[in-house]
Amino acid sequence: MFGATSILGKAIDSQFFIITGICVALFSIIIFLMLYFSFKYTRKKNPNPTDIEGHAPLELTFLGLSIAIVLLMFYLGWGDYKTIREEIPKDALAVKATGQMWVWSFEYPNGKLSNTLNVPVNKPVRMNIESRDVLHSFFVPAFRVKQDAVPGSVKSVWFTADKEGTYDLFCAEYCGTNHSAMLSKAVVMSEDKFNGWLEGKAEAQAAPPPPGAPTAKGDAKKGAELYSSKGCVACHSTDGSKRIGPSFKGIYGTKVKVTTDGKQREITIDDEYIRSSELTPNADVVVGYQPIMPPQKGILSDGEINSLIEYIKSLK
Amino acid sequence: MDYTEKAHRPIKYSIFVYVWLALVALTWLTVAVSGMHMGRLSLISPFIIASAKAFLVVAFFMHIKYEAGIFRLFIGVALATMFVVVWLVYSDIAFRS
Amino acid sequence: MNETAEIAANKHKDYTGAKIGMWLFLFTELFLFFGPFLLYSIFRYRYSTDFINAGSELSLFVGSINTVVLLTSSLSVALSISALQKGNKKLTLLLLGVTIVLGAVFLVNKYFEWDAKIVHGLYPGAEALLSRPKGEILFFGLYFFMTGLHALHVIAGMSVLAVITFFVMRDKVTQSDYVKIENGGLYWHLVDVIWIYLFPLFYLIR
Amino acid sequence: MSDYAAGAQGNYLQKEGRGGILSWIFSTDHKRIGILYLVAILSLFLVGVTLGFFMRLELITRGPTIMAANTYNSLFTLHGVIMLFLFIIPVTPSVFGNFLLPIMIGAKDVAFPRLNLLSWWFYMAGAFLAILTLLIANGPADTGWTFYAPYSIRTGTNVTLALSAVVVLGFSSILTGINFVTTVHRLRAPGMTWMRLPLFVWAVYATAWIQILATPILGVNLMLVVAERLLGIGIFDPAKGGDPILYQHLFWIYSHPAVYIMILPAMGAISEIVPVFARRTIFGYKAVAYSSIGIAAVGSLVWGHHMFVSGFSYTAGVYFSLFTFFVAIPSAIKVYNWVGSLYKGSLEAATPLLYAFAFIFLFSIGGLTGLILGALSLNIHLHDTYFVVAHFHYVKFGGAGFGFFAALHYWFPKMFGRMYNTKLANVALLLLFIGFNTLFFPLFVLGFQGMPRRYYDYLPQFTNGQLISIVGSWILVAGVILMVGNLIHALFKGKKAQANQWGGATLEWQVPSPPPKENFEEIPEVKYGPYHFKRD
Repeated sequence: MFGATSILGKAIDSQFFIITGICVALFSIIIFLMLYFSFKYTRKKNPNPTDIEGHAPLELTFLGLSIAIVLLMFYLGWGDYKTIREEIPKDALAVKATGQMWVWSFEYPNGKLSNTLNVPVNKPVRMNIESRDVLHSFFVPAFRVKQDAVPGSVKSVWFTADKEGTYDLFCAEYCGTNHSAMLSKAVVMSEDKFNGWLEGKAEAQAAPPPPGAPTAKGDAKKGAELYSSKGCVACHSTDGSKRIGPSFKGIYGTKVKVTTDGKQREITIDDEYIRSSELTPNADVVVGYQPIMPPQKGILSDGEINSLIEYIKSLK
Repeated sequence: MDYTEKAHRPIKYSIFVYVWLALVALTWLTVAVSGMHMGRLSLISPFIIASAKAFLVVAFFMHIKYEAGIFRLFIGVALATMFVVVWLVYSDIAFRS
Repeated sequence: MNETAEIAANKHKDYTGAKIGMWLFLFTELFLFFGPFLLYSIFRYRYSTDFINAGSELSLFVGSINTVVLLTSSLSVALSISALQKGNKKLTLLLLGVTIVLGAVFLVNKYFEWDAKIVHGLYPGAEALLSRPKGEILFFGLYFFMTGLHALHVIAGMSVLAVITFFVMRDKVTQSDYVKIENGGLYWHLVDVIWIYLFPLFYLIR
Repeated sequence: MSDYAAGAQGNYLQKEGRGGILSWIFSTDHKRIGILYLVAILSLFLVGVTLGFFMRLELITRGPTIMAANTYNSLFTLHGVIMLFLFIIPVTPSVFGNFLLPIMIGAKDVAFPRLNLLSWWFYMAGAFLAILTLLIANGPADTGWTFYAPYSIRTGTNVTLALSAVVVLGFSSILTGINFVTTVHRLRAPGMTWMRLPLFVWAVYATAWIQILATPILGVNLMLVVAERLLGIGIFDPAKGGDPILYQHLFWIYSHPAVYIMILPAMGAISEIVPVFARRTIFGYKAVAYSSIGIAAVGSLVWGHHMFVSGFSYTAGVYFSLFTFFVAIPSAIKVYNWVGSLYKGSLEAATPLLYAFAFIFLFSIGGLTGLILGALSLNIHLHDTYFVVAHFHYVKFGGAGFGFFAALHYWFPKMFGRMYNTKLANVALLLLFIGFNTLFFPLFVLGFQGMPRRYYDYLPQFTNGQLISIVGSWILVAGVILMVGNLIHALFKGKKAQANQWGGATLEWQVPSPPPKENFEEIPEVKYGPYHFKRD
């Protein structure tokens, strides 16, 4: 768990140990002197203190040494930051990572989509990171990389994983209720295996890119794809189990109690209610749940909402 | 012991009127200049003129010309802080990829 | 004994101290506007065409009139201090009154200007504005935020000057004890200085 | 007994006028205002501790334990808001700055006593608004104390109210700063030259400048977020062309210097305590005094180190990292000089000095781990993990918090004229010290392993570290209870304290304990430096 499994990560680790080593040494000197003086010069042992107002050569020496030490540390940290930020290899495999509340999706150059990050071993990978809603942060501790996902722009970071295996992938920038569940895995595999995966059939989790022209009529199949690609899956189950939000299973047509402007009322779940729950989710909140759903206004098109309605209808 | 403000004779009315005339003239100038299209200069000139106006207000209307040096020192501290903040924020804005 | 020591020892009224306090407060006001100024400059840099297009929709005439109004009010308040120091109470009251009226004129102009924009749907959050280019949305957002914040300061300044007028009437602020009117004047001048920079920001870019 | 005799005008605690609570909450006496702050701030500190305790407790098992995810998120937001804006930023300047600064420079009060009272009222109003977010519909803000846009624009919780609370608290902070700068410039007693100012005064003076110059930028930044929420002006909202990274700039332009608002006065208190209990002058007075100004100045240039992975420019990253390393130097100078001041001293192991030692120990860890975080490449890995959480708790709690406790135990006999039980105080310190390290040290390890902060849940590999940390929180809470209990007991039942309980040489020890209403019958003339112990 401690060691880095990327090439730059190993370099960063060695700098971590150098800098931490210097810090531990400085700390030890300070604490040793503090304790040594406080045992040597107690009031009993040394009843007559000596006033020493200062010692210019000593103080200047400390000042000079401090400047030298911090400049060294700065220099150590600078080098690899430059590599990570400014020297992205041209031949790196470009993977688009999109963060949204509260799920990651990864898109490969050939259009393949996935919710886990699969990468080949020993090949540089460039992550182009963006966000659909709020700030997120792409973080794989084992590779020692992190980069915020900022809505409205694409930020890049790169790494070369050097050991096959499955590693944790986190969201490191607080993004709301389910922030701590915005987890995924980074799977490092041999190049052959990776190529096979890349050319293989789309997985159940993966969804094709949202259609350019919104269709007016809903389509349950498209709805199912949107359900996972738009992140509904993070809060709403389809098997009746309770998550952050109500499960979609068999929900259509039933009556539920909702809170509207602080008052409770009963409502039937129909097309209209689902539509308003997408656009202004906090207007009518089902009793027993928190008003935390992010509004989808401007994120989902009318056609997409219709598809989701069809999909929810289909879950009996 | 009586404590008296030092050197605070009333400032002449005429000085203020001259300053006001200068301010109005500068306002006219800046409006006039903004009509001409001078490229980069038309971006900078309104701010040079505005700073001249602000200087006049601060120096005369706000009496800084007549006050003790400590006021100028304080203003210097505030302006230096602004300068540094602008510089550092622009180290991001100007070089963002 | 130096000056500060003298004050400490005898707890006399400390005019310089009062003015130092006022100036420090003015700095905080200055930094309050400095933040949006900085944001303005950044967005101006990124969306310069949009900003120029949006700026040309504001009335340069009204802006210039308001600038002159505010400069004149600064003159009258500066004169009122000299008048009081010379012992001319009547003139002081007259000049303070003129200042407050000019402040009101400024606000009335501002009201009509805002109103004209709002009628055309150019206000933050309006559909008409949101359909425009992003730079124009930002321009009008900043325009309303900054001139609104400035208008609040004009109102605050007018209230301060009204209180001081009252003090002058009741002889609580006099020829020998005039630090309150000086500080009130300083505040009014700051409001003016901020406007001096707001004016080119919104009206003179083209 | 003392160089500057004080007459029998009665002390500031004695009944005044009709007495009662009104004679306190409308008093313009800087000492009474200091006590008002102490009561309010300590109460809120206990609230903050409770919130932190439950946050830790929630993590005792994986998955939901005692609360839902959004409750946890509100809890850490409120913990942050209370601990930072209501406790650690105001505590040392407002309590001890108010109570002691005028006495230390030989003045009868601050420059603007009524403004001083007003800033306490602003503080209370801010506290009220912050608590109010809990009680009204939609629930307390769940954004984290940093209120990062665009999440803070989108969430349905009471963010607007929480932001208003912070803005109001900003007013309080600004007015206090204005008061202190003016007071130090104008009201020093005869002979109290700049080079004879106690180091605590230097530290509070430097702090006051940061309060004046940085706070308004935070204020306007939060006002812009409010305007985004209410009017939709779009400055930070990418959908309208805005830029969320600019929010972070404006936020940290204040909030990084705010760290120095927290730590500088605590450093000032340590600089008072060390020489008094070593009975010798401080080593390198000028270096310590100027380093306060240095920290305030350079500390204003480093805010970007919160943003190394935010996606801002590479160039900015390099600048901010360099300045971050430079700001370590004045802090290091202070630590060297405190340790140097022990050399050839005559040390008395009294409670305040022990607290000061704990401060030096914990602050050194906090400061040095700050260097690790300031290194650009390491920050990429460590940013927004528990490593950062551990680092800033070592600085803010281990540093500023323990510094405040040290100051409290040092000046308690002066403020209330009574002494606490020193044995119990030392036991409380031991509990606090052990509890603190058990709570926060494991977080360094967890952070390096990759545990992100603000997580309601965690992966199995982090379980052990979390458990050790949670046990630490129990010890820490026990320490806090013992410390506060001991002081409250002393307030009513403590032994009478002497005028100069510790043998200090600064002016506050030359007046009776508690100080008289007017501080000094006659303004003293200062003839010595602040740490000149050999008078006779």
